[in-house]
Amino acid sequence: MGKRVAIVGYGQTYQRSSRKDVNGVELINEAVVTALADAELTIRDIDAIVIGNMDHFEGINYVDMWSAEGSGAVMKPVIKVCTGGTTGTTVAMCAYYHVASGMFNKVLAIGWEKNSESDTTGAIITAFHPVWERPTLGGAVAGLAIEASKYMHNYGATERDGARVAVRERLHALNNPYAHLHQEWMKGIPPEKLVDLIVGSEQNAMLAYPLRMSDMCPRTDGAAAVIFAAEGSAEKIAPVPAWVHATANRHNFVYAGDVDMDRNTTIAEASKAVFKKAGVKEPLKEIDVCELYLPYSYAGLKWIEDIGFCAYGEGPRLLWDGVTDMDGELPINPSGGVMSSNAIGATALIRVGEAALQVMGKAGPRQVKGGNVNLALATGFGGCYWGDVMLLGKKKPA
Amino acid sequence: MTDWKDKVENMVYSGRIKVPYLWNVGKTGSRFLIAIRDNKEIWGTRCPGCGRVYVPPVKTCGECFVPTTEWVKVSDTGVLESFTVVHYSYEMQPRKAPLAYGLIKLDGADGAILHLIGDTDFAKLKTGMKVKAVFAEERVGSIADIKHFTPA
Amino acid sequence: MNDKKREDVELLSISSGEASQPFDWSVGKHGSYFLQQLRDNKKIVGIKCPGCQRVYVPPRPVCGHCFKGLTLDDIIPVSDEGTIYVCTIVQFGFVDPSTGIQRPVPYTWAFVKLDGADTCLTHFLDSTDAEKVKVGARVKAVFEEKRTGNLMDIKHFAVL
Amino acid sequence: MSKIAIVGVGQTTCTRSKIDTFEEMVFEAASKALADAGAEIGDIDNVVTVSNDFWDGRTISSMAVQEAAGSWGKDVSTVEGDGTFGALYGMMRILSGSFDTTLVVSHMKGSESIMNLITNAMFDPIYQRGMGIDATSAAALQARSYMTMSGATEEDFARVSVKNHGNAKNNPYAQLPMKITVGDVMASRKIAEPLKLLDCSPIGDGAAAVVLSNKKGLKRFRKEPVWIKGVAHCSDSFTLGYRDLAKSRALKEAAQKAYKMAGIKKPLKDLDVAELYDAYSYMELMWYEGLGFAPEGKGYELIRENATGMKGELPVNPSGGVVSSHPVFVAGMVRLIEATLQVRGEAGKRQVKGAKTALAHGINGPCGQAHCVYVVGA
Repeated sequence: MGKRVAIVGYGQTYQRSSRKDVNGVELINEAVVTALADAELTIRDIDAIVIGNMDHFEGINYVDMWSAEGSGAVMKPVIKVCTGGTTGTTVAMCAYYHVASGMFNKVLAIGWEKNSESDTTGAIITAFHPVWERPTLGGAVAGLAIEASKYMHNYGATERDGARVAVRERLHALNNPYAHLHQEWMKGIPPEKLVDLIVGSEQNAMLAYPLRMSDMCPRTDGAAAVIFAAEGSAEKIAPVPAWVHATANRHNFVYAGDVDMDRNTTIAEASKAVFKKAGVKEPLKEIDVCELYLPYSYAGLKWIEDIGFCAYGEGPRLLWDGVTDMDGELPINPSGGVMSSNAIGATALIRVGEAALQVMGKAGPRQVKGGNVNLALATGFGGCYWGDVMLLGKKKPA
Repeated sequence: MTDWKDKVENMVYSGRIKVPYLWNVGKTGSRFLIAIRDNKEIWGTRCPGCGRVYVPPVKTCGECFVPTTEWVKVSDTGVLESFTVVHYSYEMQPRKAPLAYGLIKLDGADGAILHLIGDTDFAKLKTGMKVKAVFAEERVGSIADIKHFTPA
Repeated sequence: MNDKKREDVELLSISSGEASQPFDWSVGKHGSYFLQQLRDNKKIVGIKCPGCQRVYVPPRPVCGHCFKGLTLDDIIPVSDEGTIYVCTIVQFGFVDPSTGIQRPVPYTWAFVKLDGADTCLTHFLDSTDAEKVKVGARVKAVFEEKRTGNLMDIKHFAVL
Repeated sequence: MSKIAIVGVGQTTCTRSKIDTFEEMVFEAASKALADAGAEIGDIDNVVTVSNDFWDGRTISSMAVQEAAGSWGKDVSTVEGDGTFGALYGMMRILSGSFDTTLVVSHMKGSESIMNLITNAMFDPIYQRGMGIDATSAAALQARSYMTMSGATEEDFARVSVKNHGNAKNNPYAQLPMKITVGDVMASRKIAEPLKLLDCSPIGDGAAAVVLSNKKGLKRFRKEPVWIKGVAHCSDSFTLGYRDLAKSRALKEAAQKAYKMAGIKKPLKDLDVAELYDAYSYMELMWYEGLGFAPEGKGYELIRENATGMKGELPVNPSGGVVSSHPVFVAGMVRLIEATLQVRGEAGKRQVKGAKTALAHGINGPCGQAHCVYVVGA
């Protein structure tokens, strides 16, 4: 049987709109060096590397090869995975399987993107079918807008509900020095009032109905690295390792026009599989904190229903009741989430890294529950509507 | 049996991917390219671990995985370690075939630099021969500010 | 330059310029037949999986649910009318990766579920009037006069 | 470590400009692998697809073929790299204890774009890409570096091409079976000196798939298992000019690890057959050295003595190798499939008699930057 695996180190660059001072390889190196320092390891301790991003975002083919001198892959095993928005969690899962297999003891997972180097929407459109989809597609924004409008249509959710999610993410980001968006003006204003200001703002441009600027994630340059280690080593490296209790993913559709817009079925199925494996029966009660891949506001309503935190249509109530705020029963995205930083290939890995920080009690100003976090959930969402889920915990899994 | 199926064409959809990119050179690389552009000088970085001098410069030595700490000016002449004369054409090539590439170890550097070889009879190229950088008249801050290398 | 500190180096960037990669993607027999029907007969076809009975538009060679190969014999006609499953009005500007230039906005992008189909065709609508382009609205394909065997032989779907 | 078995293999023919779509090719390879294993998609616990976005002209290309690989409702992943790396990940997913069986599928349609442009994009955009360097011109630089280091000649490269194209005549899946002479190779059109047309692999379209299983999963399959006895991968540095192009130290590292796992002490003797990733003829000689078949700089002795011919001490590339068919990203997985067929005794006219232990090899990146080595056996 496989080995138990824990996260023992995490490093990220400051997530910024443009990092002109470094090229891609140097950006990757920053995250790797930070993660190694966090775990007090050197690159010699690392047995294998997994890296991910999307080729057409930077226009670099064979990124695992090109980045070897910065990632630490010189004379090491390295593999690349690339699955759109889920890239970061797919990288994390790949690193997890490397260690769990017993073939490698300590594995470095890297996700990165320099969105400033291209037109992000243009690059995203290349993820779709050239004959059937590319001619009319409007990138991720349009793809998410249609999902939002269906959710509003089905459950009567409003623009204010969406804005409430955005407000939570941006308020949380103020506690995270690594986050890209720091909307200082929001400080000290109650969420209800902020929702009024955002919904009523004329500068808040409509991108694709119902999504305004405030509902979307930014375009970010950034990198992240997470170190996974096998039991036996993990306990020695980290005082409180973040154990991987379960991880799962589900594949759904290949053609965009096939997608079920009523529910996010992949995140639902993957969550179900993870909870079953980890013995979680009441997610809302048992899970202490979440780092969810929510690329736009309405995902923060609908997808938490799909994960199983509440019944269908009740997402808005959870938000307005403050359940998902920093001091709520289930804080979601203390880091500020994807809506505050989105270096696409790094984004889902940051969810895993941030969830690990919460378990390890190392999240600093964004730490929840006084560091008393037993279970933290991280998710990824990406192209072809994949759902990736990873559950981390303080106790070594059975 | 049903001939309509034999009449179905095999269509091909001709398109392209044209996403515009603007790659950041970074601080380390910028300093290297600016020295060529402004002063026709070639600089590398030295690894404090293994002592290698990298040209073009690296911020981190891939072998030792430590940051380079020292800038070193190297010669604009060096040794041709390997070369090829290319006889085919495609659109990314900056000049018409036949064209030649070389790996040139500049005097004072350890790593070789990849560049074009020009202004010479390609039949006379030999590994181990001395070559010299020829700088472009108009320099803009790219690796093409070295026009090519030519036998010294 | 001289009075700048050494650390204060000018930061350069390199442009990809006009570089692009051309492709000749195979459409496949199933897709080709669909495009041929658009071009020659202004007709829209789907493919029905004999296993799960789902009707896919556009036709494809494999039913994902059943992991079953679908043949040209499984192709069936579907209507050129249908309903809007979901839609949005795209208002922000972006570079079309097929041309390298900005795609004109605003435009309405919709998932159209044609009568007789179980999946949607993604296409343009003829209107950007938020009152008209709504989930559940009826639409009909409008064909181009000159058709070349391309998805854009359907000019757009008109809201009825 | 518990062992993983290859229980099913499937490959399409390799040809130029297939009319099939990516989906059709993936479906064909996956279906063949399942049929070979005597299994159905329900016997598969998880799926790994392998491809490359630049070659496919589509971001997340490996996700776009998941339905054709039978991923519906399953736990799945992807690898962007040679198929050998994908199979390795598929194997890890089983070893983790989460799954008993994995289907791994790789596809490539090199004919849909322009190889030079696609491989130019793997070079650094700041210092190298603008010069128009691509896979072939970079390989030519490596070939010359290797000649300088080793004393191998262009005729030695030609001998590899003659052997492999000749072997391809016994392989119904190969793209370029040819009876040629050293003189033919030497006289063929100059591409990038010292490489000539017949030193270079053709661009091809193809797909391949393998079904992997642990011991527990074996009862689902009809086929006798071929065991993965050793496997390892390793990457060298990237930048041409920083890496010693003449020596394949990353291959050496990977091979030593794989040999240790498999208990191989004298590879030339202990192995019965090897399938190597010879994208250009000269590479095969370099890989001999990296794999320990010959001392550094002496790879040419094996080809001159015909030690790697069908009747030699260690037949290399009975299938015709990559120089005879090159669906990039698939070619390494095809090596693994060919090694499996050899061990099963199912390699038809290209069978090496009595083969019990076989080596398969995949590469990634410019000039064989990264390598993945498998030792498989009965």
